[in-house]
Amino acid sequence: MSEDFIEGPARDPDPDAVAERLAAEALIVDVDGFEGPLDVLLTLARTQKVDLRTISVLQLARQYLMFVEKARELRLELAADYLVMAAWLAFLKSRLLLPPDPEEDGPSAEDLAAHLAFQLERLEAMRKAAARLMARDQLGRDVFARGEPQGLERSRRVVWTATLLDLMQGYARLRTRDDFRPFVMDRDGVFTMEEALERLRPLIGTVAEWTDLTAFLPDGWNADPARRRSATASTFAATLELAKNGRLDLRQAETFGPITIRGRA
Amino acid sequence: MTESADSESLFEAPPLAEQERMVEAILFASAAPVTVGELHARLPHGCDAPAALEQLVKRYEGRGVRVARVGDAWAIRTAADLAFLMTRETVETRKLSRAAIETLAIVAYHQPVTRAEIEEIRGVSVSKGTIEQLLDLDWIKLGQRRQTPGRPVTFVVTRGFLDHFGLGSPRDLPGLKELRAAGLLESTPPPGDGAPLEDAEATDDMFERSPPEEETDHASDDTA
Amino acid sequence: MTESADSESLFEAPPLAEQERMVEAILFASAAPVTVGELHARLPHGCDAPAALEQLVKRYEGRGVRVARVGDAWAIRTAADLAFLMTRETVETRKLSRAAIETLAIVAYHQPVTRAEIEEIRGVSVSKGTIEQLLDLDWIKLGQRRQTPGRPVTFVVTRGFLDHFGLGSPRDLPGLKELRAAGLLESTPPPGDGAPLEDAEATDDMFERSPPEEETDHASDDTA
Repeated sequence: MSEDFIEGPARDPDPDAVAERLAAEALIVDVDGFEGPLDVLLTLARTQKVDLRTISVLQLARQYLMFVEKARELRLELAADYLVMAAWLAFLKSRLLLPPDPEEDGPSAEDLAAHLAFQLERLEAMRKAAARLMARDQLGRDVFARGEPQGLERSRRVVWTATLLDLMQGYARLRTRDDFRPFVMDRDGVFTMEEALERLRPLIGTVAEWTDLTAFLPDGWNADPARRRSATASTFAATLELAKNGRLDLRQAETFGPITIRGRA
Repeated sequence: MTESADSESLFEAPPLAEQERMVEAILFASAAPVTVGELHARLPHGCDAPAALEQLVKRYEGRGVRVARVGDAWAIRTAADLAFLMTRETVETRKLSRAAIETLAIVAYHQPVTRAEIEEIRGVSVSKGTIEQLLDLDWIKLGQRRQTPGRPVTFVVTRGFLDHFGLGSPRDLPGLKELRAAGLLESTPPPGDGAPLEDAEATDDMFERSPPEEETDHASDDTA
Repeated sequence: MTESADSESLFEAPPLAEQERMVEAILFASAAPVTVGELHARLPHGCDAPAALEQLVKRYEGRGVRVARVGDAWAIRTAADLAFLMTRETVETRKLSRAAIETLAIVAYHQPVTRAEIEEIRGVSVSKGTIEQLLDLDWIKLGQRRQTPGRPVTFVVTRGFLDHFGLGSPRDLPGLKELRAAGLLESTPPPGDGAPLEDAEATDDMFERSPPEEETDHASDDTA
């Protein structure tokens, strides 16, 4: 018989076994191309050339176990999940072959087989759907968007506002500030010490005789009492400063008496 | 140019033909689909974007470009039969791996779908790079979390996906109806959680050893 | 999809209506205006691009977009009257800064007034930006040059200023007496003297926040 020529254990005299064995060998060649056991099972299921709904899970289990066995013979490293699937299928196979044990809990072998068939059918369906999706007219390949989009310009416009009240308040604020100025600005009646110093410095060198301080008040500061008071005070302060510097001598004969000054040579 | 609330109520909406022109201008100016909401925001007050769109779609039927619906948005796209003229515009896209293509299809047909469900369907774990690539392409996005233990995130397809594959809505996915009718879009947990079926014997060996020709009839081969 | 050189000679050029569709799609998808030469290079053999363009231009007459000549090339452009749809203008209303309001007030009450005079009244230097802003707003303009050394420019308020503030003429500005009567000339800052503005203008208005006592510093500068 033909299967005698095939290496490895020949358990099944069924001519299908030859095809299975060949399929298993074919799978081994590109095992790296498979995405896991389910992918391998789906490929194996296709060799049954039937609607996936009517697939023989027992046959599938045999095919898969043969595939794993073949891989072992060739000392091919299979990922762990392939071996887990092999163990599970071996279990399923034995359950399917044995008469059901009424004592046993858990899902029946048929339920498990049905679910595996469903999984394969669903995976197959998704692969077909993916292929149909990719076959659609795709944007940038078959169908094109506007090449020179104009887009939406966003412009921001700022509107500045001010009311007449703002304006009035602003001006009022300025004028209010001006109202404070007289307190510090009314300098008409103030003769500063700096001014007095400036006035006395060039004069003092020429004063050889004792001279009354009031004689040194600037012109026009004598009439108005307020102005005279300011000028006198500042001139007196200036003479103290100059006396400190050794520029003049300062004398007052009696309390509230007239103050006289004389320059130092 | 923006109208104040007052002027909006003072002026009537432009005639529909004029609205159609406006929608036309807006769609032409944008490379990305424009939602009906965005259209209303840009059109003068009182415009009826859906009515204008309907007219515009008709106007462009059979033209070199067409007005395409993309989910809740609209875009102008070149007619697919003229793709051969567009070699210059063709964008060389990175070839998607089989894993990415399958994952995309699973998200599209099963959405919202969790990563665990994708893995259950494909029978292998989904690499992080695959999900990332699809997120990068703006073809899938995160949906709402599933209200199950662990509250896993779900994935759904985007408007960009619909736009890329020329789909008006996820309902327009090819073969969706057939897949649903066949029960292939249901999330069926593997057996084992619930109690075993009592009438397990009735379906005994339905896949077993029969010649392929006879296997098409599910009910007839109960004997073993 | 592209036709080989052989088939080009075997098949006749597509009908003009079809050529028009093709030109439409090419212009739409192209990232830059397309010349007639480029059109001929891309269209099937035997096409008449100028004729197809002419039909297309006519077809888009009065539409929301138009087929426009750009130099020696052609492109699809938004109709000029719909340009307003392409910009989204956001209008932001902001209150004029205190520096600007005070400067404006000084120009209004003292016009024609030089920059130096404004600075003297405000007690701080006037930033260039403030003057420019008021000029931009068309609320002040240059008056005649002052016939003094240096011939400094003067500023006066504009018609736009009067319109904005609802004044018939600059003489309609409330006088100091009215300001006082309105309670605006009290030494305490009037209500609504915006605190939020102050930080923004700290640099320009350094004296504004100082207590009155410290104003002696700048006031004394004015004497002599």
